[in-house]
Amino acid sequence: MKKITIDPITRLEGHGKIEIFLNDEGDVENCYFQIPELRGFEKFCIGRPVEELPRTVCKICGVCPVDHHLASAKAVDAVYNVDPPPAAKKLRELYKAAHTVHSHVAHFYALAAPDFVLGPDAPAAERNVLGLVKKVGLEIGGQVLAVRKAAQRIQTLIGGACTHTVFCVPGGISKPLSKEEHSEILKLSANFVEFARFSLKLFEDVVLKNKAYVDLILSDPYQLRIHNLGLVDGNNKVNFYDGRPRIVDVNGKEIAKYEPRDYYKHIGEHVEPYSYLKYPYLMAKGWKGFVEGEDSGVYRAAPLARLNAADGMATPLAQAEYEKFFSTLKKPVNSTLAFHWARLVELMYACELTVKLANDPEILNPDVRRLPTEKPSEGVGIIEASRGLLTHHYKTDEKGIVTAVNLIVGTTNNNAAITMSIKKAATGLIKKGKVVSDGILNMVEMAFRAYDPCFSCATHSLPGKMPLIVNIRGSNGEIFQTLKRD
Amino acid sequence: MNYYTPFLEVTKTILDAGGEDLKKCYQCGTCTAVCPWGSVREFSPRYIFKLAQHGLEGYEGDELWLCSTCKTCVDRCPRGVGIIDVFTSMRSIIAQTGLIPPTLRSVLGSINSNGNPWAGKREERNIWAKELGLKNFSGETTEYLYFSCCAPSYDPRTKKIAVATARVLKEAGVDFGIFGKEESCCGESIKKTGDNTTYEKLLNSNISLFNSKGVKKIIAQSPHCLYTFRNEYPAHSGNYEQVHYTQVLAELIKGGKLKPKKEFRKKVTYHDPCYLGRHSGIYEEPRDILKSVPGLEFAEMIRIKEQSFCCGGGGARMWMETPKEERFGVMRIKEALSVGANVIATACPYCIQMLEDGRTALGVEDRIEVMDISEILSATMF
Amino acid sequence: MSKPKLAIYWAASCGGCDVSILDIHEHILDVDKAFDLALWPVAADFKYKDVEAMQDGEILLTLFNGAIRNSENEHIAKLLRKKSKVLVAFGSCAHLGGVIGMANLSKRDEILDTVYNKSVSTHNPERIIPQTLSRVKEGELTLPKFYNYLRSLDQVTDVDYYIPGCPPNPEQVLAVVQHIIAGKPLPPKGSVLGAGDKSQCDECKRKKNVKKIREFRRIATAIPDPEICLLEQGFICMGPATRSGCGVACVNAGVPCRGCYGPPPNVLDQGAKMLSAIASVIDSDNPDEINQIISQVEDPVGTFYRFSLPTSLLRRSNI
Amino acid sequence: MDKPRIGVFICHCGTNIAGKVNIEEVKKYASTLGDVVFATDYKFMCSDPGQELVGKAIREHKLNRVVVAACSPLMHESTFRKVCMLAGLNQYLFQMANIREQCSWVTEDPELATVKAKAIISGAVAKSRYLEPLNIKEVTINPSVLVIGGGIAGIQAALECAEAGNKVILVEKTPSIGGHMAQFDKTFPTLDCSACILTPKMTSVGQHNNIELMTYSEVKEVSGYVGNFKVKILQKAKYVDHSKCTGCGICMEKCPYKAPNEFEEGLAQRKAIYTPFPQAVPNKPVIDKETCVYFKTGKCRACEKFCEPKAVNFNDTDREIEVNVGAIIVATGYDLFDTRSVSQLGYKKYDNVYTGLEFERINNAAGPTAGKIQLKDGRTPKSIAILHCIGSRDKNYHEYCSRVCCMYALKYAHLIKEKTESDVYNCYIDMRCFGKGYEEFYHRLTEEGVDFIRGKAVCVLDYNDAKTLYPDMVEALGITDSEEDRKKLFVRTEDTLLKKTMWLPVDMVILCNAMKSRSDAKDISRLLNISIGKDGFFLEKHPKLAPVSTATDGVFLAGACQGPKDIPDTVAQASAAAAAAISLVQRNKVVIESATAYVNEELCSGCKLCNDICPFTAISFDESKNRSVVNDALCKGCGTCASTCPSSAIKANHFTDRQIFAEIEGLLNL
Repeated sequence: MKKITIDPITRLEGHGKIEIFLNDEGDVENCYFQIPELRGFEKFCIGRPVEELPRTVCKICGVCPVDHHLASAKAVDAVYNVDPPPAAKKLRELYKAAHTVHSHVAHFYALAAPDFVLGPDAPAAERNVLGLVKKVGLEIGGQVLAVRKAAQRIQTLIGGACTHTVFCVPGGISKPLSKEEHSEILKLSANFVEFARFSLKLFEDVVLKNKAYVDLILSDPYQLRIHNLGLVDGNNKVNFYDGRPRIVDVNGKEIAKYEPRDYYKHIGEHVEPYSYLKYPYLMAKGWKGFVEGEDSGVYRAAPLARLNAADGMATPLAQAEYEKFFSTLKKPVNSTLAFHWARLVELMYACELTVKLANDPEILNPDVRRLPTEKPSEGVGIIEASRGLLTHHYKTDEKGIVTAVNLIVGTTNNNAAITMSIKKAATGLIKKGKVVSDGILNMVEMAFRAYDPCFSCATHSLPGKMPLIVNIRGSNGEIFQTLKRD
Repeated sequence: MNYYTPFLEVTKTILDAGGEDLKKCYQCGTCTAVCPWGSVREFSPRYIFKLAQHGLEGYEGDELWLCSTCKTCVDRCPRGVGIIDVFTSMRSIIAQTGLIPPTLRSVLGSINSNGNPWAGKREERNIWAKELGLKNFSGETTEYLYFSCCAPSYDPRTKKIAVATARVLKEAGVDFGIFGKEESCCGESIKKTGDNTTYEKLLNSNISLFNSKGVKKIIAQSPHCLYTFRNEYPAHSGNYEQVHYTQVLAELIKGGKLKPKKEFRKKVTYHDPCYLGRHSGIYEEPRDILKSVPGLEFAEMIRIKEQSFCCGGGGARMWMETPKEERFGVMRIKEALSVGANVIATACPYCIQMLEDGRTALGVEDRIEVMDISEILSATMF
Repeated sequence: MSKPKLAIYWAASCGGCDVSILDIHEHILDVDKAFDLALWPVAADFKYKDVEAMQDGEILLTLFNGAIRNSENEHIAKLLRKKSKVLVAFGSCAHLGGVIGMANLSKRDEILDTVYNKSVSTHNPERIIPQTLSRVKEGELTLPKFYNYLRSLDQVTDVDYYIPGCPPNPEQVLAVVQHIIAGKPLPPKGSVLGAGDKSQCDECKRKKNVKKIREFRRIATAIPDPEICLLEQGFICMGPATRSGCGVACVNAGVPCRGCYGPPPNVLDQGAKMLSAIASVIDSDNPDEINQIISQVEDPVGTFYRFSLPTSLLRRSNI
Repeated sequence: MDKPRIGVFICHCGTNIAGKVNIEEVKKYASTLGDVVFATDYKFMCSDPGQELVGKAIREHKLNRVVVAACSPLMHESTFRKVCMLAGLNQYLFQMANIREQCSWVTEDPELATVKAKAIISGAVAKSRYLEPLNIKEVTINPSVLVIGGGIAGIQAALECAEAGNKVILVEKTPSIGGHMAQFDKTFPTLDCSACILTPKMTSVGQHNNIELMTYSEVKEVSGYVGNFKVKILQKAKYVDHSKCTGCGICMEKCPYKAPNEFEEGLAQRKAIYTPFPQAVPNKPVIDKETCVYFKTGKCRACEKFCEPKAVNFNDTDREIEVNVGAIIVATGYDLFDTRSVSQLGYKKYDNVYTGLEFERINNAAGPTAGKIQLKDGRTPKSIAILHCIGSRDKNYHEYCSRVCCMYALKYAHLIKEKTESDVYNCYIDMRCFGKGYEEFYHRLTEEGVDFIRGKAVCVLDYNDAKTLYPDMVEALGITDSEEDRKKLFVRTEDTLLKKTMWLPVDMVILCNAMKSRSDAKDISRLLNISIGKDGFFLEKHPKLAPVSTATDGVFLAGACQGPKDIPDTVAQASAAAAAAISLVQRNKVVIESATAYVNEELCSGCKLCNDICPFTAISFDESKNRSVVNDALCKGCGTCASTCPSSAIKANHFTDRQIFAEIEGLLNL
């Protein structure tokens, strides 16, 4: 038996690693996706005052710290049983919307678009954001950077610091928005919607009008029939900040909609000895391994799953795009590569939401804090991170000192799904020991990049490639072929 | 001709047995001069200490057993000598040789076989509570353990005070239960005899019982039990919240949850038990209770609170013979009579017995009554 | 003429440091112009072998972020040291151990037990714990060894410079990068780059008075006055014992500094220094009252050593 | 700095060190330590030959660091610093390693002591590598002296200083100087009349050109440093202009309102406008605002009407003045133990139970009874018990021996015997008669028929209580119910020599209560940065070698504020304090500590954490530069600020972090 190691493929908490085992015929026997790193937040957050957690757990991920900060803040509100005043809530939501804009733009233009705009077969050295800029024109390239910068700036104005943010405190936020900050936000967000429209147009022109791409999207190696998880509001519309998680099965039927505090009744986590990252699954189905179909316990999170799990979008332009999405691809959509389109639908929503909230006079209300009055005890906070549902669960003693922490973070939701997508891609592409070198690597990579796993965000902005090495080893472990993509 | 020279090995034995403080004594005589025995006979703790400091013979005589552990001397000692501890450690050395007063031997025997010093059967321990319908203590359902002390179980006089207390507590709605035959003597007096082996047996037996039944809070009838729960049990992993019943009742009266109803038209004085007062610092609660009783006229004696005069029943004196003219109880009754009281109230089973004894010895049964605080309260309630 | 080589590496970190390098926005192109990127796993090809094949000292500059949590981290740290002329510990984790250094309060097994056994949502009846070597039916899979204790970069190898912060302020990063690109001389080895030479208080605009603390308060249950020094108000702010450079971001956002920029120059142990300072200004002569006031500090280690536990004087008792 | 060349000198201190520590082994070890180029030992390193040996080695071996392993720095640091200086080495390049107090004296096992000595020397050597030379600093000195307190200690100190030609400011809280001594009748053991020997001194103070007397005044604030103190003094409103007042006394005669007389211990009364006693200095009255009815009702002004020189001024106000002095002598005296807290002794409960000072007034010819020893009802007592050790030598009150009580008890016994026929009982624990002529006085008293009972008196009962509680005793002692007997007091004690419990039926009881520290001692200690011992009295710098100095340079102690003292000791100490102050202020210049702290401007962020923690108020804040500043002259180098400064911007010279960490590492590096 041969073993192919893709090590490292970058990481979530550390480096991701793929091991592909080939059977004696040279076909893919099995595939393992490993996360070799652990930092232990669940342990060392114990003993800390709970209000310090939002600014501590954001260090789980420097790419989506905002999501951790907000999920944590909501958990802490729940621990103290305090509801922030409207202005605080709206500013948190605005902050989150701006972050989504920033994150989705970065992912689409830096990661996804080069594959489509330049083509999967384009020379690797060009298949990056710089190549993209060359192809679509400097002006647009500049706009991409400008929107990302603007979204980042909006976050800094609201939250004080942009990467590891600190502004959420129990029952609200630490500072009201000043008039000057507000007018800057209005200016910064002015062309967001226009930019989202442009991005969708670009996707339509480049991808949807290209049959080869549509075929690729619908091709078998990129299909994965598993369930969907996403946060929805009272009208079952996609919501990033508030609401209840909804689970919709492979056929588009609702399995459950739960209160955040009941999350553990619906989501379980499975442990494998070869990865430090756990495998969440649906409690209703149980852990049945890496299998597809109605009985599978595996689900997906993030844009595609969110759209599948919802009945629509809460803003008009996004709703129109939502309808277009599902009229083109039948609901529920099981194609992994459709994530990119779904992400752009969400980008529109995030842009509309940013503008809407930025124009809401309430956000200038200086009353941004309710002091907790009740004894702290236990709370769960859930939000949608760009990369999937984020669940933070804290318990404290009477003084608000943390006694237990449980976390199910964005990309973790997709751990099993990613494993399966990679296996599918590999199985479809490696036959009889024949290895198509660069092609395989990029195809395999496309399979998990679609999930926007945390470890891939913001990459490719420099001349460079996805770091993939595939070692094909003999059964005694010696490398007899090394594939590098460079 | 006797030739004296210090025999410091003996001294060291005493120090090792817990009498460390012996070294601090500078022979001022305060202890002797404040000792209640000084009112009836010559007795100089200071002199015993001097002998012990030198390890000389004489300290181990009968006088060693006089101390009633009333603590007056300890509180007044300018050198801070724990005089009771020194006496106890000297007694324990004697106890090891078996040379303890004969009356105490039968007490220790009873403790060993029955778990109480009164030679009563273990099965009859909760006989006093038979008709009261009290519930058995269980940590899950009951807040307080009521610890009645051994005396009420086997002594007809003190039985009444346990009954009175239990009735009043019940009336006030206090959630409490009792153990009955499983529990043993708290061990306070036994420790003072110096028999540490027996004492530790009692202590461990009670602590394992309490812990297994989930005891958290104890209401003690006797200040001696209270003292032991408070000062001795914690070091042996017996950690409970302990209160004296007068504290509970005073609190209930203060909070309006208990109201003495009937008038009690008598002139009452109050005798501070040493173990409630000096040993535990509880002076006001019993007085507060008495002052809340309608119709009751309260009068203080001369020696009160910190200066209170011992009844003579502590330090295992309860089981030793004292000549009639030397009984402290007699003197205390006289003092009560001098302020015109027709009731002397107190809050300790030992004091009750010693004062009753004093009353009889003086033949003044018609002039003065001895009553426990709980009995007075009970009389105004039922 | 070939360009000098630049390497950027992440060990046990969150990626925030890399984001802060990206957050120099358009200036990233200057970096591209000036350097050949030898290694940047977050953004570019990553080849252990290529690095191993390089000559010692071939890389001019390595910005190393993240702490040393496992065997792989340590291996790469040593490898990069050998291959780099200048090795920079970049960000709190590499510099001091970082937030994740608080994990040193627990042993390895306790951490694993919490994550894989005690979590309410985890169903692990066989009590499976990830292993460095595990057998699956197709063969063997390996994972790096998760160490008992986390270490900073300079605890495993020699470090030339430090750039502090969690994450480092992009403007400060840019200034350092431009300084290097311009070929200006670097300060003595061991210096901290990309930060100020004083404590946070120097840049803090809040009004400061003589400090006398009678009560410690928590942001959870009190709202600080926005104009006055937080410490004076009883909110423990690590600003006085923290190097300047971030622009007092947290304090300006209305919450106390937690010390990610590490100790100011000359300070050996950030937490100990702050403890010592706070102990000095407790406004009481009465030991009982002092104890009562001090007991209001609920989480001393998490407060004073949020970012620097592994490199503090306390660390020795751990090993 | 050159490469360190360290010399290590190990002292035997006779057998003090060598008896425990293996010197040879330690010396061998020391010579192996890095940078040590010379190591030797000597019997007494502090002796002349020892010092020469060090000096010679510095020159011969070109040593630039010197470590002497001997006793404590307090003992001999200055000795060896001088040796270094003479040998041309900056004195701050010297380091002491204490292997006596910290090692040989406290470690029992010789082997362990040797190991410990090595560790201590290793630490000192490691630290010495980082020692830096420091410059010697001098400041000029203000020649004036402030004396706080106008009792005999303050009077003596003020006169000594004034006689030496220095200007003295004497501040006294009450309207007159004189203190407790003015209240005494006779003084033991010579039985001099207290007033006769005190009043001339008081007058001298009042008239001395060099003494500025500020009565009815209090020190409010002290800043500055040795040689240059700034003192704020509050002069309370006297309502009498002393520059106009002639002291005729008519005002006091005419004043209709009275208050208890403090000087008479409340046994008599005084007027609202008063001088405390006839010989008061200044002998001019003040108005007690609390008692004066004018201040309450706006009516009366009798004193004003009768005052011819128009000295009464109801508009007078408190004033604060500032003075500059070079040295301060604290002579604030003592309070007496409040005997009410020993309730069983019957003070204030029964008549005829008096404190020592009350009896002093009763016995004083100028006192309320004109010196006649009498009972409350005017009878002459037939028996008196004097009870020793009231509130002293007692864990429940004060553990210390009050030192003067035995002697004043004997004095009372003598005076009683001299003036009456009364029996006198002294209940004592130990007689402590240690001073010159004291034992002889005790001897004399035993011959005067005073009865001594060795045993502490534990309670005092009156007739009624005794009769109730101990009827047998009352009867046995032959006490009748005659009017006279019914006024008896009963004192109980054990005669420990007889092993008998005693009852003493007496007419009067005198409680010899302890001297204790003044109730405002804490305020004074804060004002002057001087320490208080656990007995409550001010702490001298060293009990033997610096008994009048304090931890604050330039502040000296005189009299009972430092501990219970009799008059001869007080006067002696006051003279010593004066001498110390004079020798300081007449030096013109004083060398101040160079091992001080300084703020590194480059690093200070202006957080102000250090601003209020300096025990010597040496730190101020420079708003313009936004940084803190240490005043060199005030700084004592204690290091509090250096350890406070959260950004290590404050460096304590001679105790830098680098030096201390090197020392710790050296200690651990065995």
